[in-house]
Amino acid sequence: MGSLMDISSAVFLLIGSFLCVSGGVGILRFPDFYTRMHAAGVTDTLATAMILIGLMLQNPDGLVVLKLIIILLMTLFISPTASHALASAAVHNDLKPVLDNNEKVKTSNP
Amino acid sequence: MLIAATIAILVVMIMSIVRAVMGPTFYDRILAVNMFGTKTVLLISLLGFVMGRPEFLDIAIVYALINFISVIGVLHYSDSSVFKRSSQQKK
Amino acid sequence: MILGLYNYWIVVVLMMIGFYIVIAHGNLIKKIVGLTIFQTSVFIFYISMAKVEGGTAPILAEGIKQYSNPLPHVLILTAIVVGIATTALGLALAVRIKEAYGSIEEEEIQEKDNLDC
Amino acid sequence: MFAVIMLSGIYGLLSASFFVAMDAVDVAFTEASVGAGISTLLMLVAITMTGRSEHPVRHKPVLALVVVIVTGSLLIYGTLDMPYFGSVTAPVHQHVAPQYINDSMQQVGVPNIVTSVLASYRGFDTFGEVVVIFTAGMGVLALLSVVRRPKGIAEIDSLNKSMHEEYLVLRIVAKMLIPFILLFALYVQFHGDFGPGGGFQAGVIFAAAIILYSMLFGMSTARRVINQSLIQLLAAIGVLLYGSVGVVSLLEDKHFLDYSALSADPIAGQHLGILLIELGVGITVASVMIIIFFNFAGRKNSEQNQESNES
Repeated sequence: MGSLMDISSAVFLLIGSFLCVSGGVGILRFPDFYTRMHAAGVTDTLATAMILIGLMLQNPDGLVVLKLIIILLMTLFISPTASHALASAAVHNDLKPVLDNNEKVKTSNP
Repeated sequence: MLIAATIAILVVMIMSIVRAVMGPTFYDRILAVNMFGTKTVLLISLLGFVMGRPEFLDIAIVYALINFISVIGVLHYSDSSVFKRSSQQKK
Repeated sequence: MILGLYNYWIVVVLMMIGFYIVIAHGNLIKKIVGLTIFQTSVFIFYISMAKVEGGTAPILAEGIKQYSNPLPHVLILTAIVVGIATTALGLALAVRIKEAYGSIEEEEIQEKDNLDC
Repeated sequence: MFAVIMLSGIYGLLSASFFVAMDAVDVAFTEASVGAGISTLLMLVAITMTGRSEHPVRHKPVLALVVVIVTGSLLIYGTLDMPYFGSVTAPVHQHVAPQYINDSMQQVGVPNIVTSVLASYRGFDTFGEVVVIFTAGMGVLALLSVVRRPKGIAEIDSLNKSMHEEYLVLRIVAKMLIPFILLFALYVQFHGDFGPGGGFQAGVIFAAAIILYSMLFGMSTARRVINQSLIQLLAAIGVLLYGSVGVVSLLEDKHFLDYSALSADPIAGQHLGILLIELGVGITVASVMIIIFFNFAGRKNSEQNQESNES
């Protein structure tokens, strides 16, 4: 029983770490703001959820799990909202995505 | 396993700092700061487990809240003039 | 063994970065940023002194013998909040200077003062 | 300059996680709420008021660099005599700290040593700090407060104008979050005896919730909810509450801020005293932070109004 918990928690933590690192690579390598935002979104929600679930399985103790669930809920509320605000602010300020290969659209709109 | 996850998160934090320093546009920087904040939440909860005292998750909650507030504040104050201009244009 | 002192060196480097910003830049807001960096380096200095090898956070719990030193924590805890209050005061002064002189660059302020005399 | 502010925000977050690694959970709590949130916001507001661009440095700062390098190397030379990092025998750990660690459970009866030292052993210091915070708040008030113009139609107009749809999602989420933040601030306030937390942190978190409200729903709405003069009164009340606890213990023929005078049982008296003064600290810190923010933001709004009137 204990080993099952340990293994599943390790699996969750590993998946979470992998998603984290892939998002980090994405935020460095992607060409423009919106694609970077997509990479950050992956790490913010799914990776956080995975790591927190992994931690919950580490220590199935009432209060700790409750606090972890609170953190999980709050990140699931907060980070999409923050991303939404960021994206809408960028759109309203005429920040154009890079559309084709190396063909940048200039911010020519008034 | 906890240590591995901690190291992974540290690596990602360094990556987002690089993005915040390079960041061609202002929004890239905010994005990097936001990501840095969520990673800090994770790092603190992991550190609590690594050091064997998981009572300190309160700090992680505070981080999540404050990070949200600061991102909203940054957007609000950097954009307030621009938002006004766009709304006036609509009228 | 001299590497055991690395925490102080980090503190010194941070402190000197803050110090350099304060004396080399003319922009008042940037000076305030430099001051906060300086301030945080002092915080780090205190907190790193309080760390004891093998100790944990100073909240009493059963089965733990070694705690870190709580006294510097207390000093820094209050210092952080006082620091933000004084930083806010400095920013308020900068805003008023901007209103009075139209600039927050040190040299321009001095030029205006010299003109007035 | 925006990049500077962003990076200083990251710096705050980073130093807070450093504090966690150094076991200073209470300090990390404070730095998290102050360094990452409020100070970044205040600097941003100040920058929007004073202009974003910075003039390039005209003279070469060689002299400054020399001074910095000389001072730095002198300091590093000074560290050579310091005790090693994390050593148990360092002089810092020899004098009062063992006494606090060993005796505080019997004398104060609070598991969190930081709280007991903060509120009980060094209560007088903390009183001084609270007075400093109060004074700084008053200073900002004196420097930046704006005489309020007569309003009426303008206020409702601003309310409607700020209702445009960009903020819709944010507002709904914030409506759900703000009660939770306030509740969490109260938890931090009254749980400070047992875990990390206390008046300073709770005050800052409370103020952060109000600041979030005022950013999303507009300044005038927030001013309607939180009365300006009431907040100023509360800032004073917090300091007075702290002081009056001390005076009560003086009247009971004990030392100033000796809480065992507050109750027949010394431990219960200590608990009551710590609770009261943490409450005073929390009230003062929260209201001073709100005063500071409202005055900065209010000044900015009035500037914009003047500009739009002129143009």
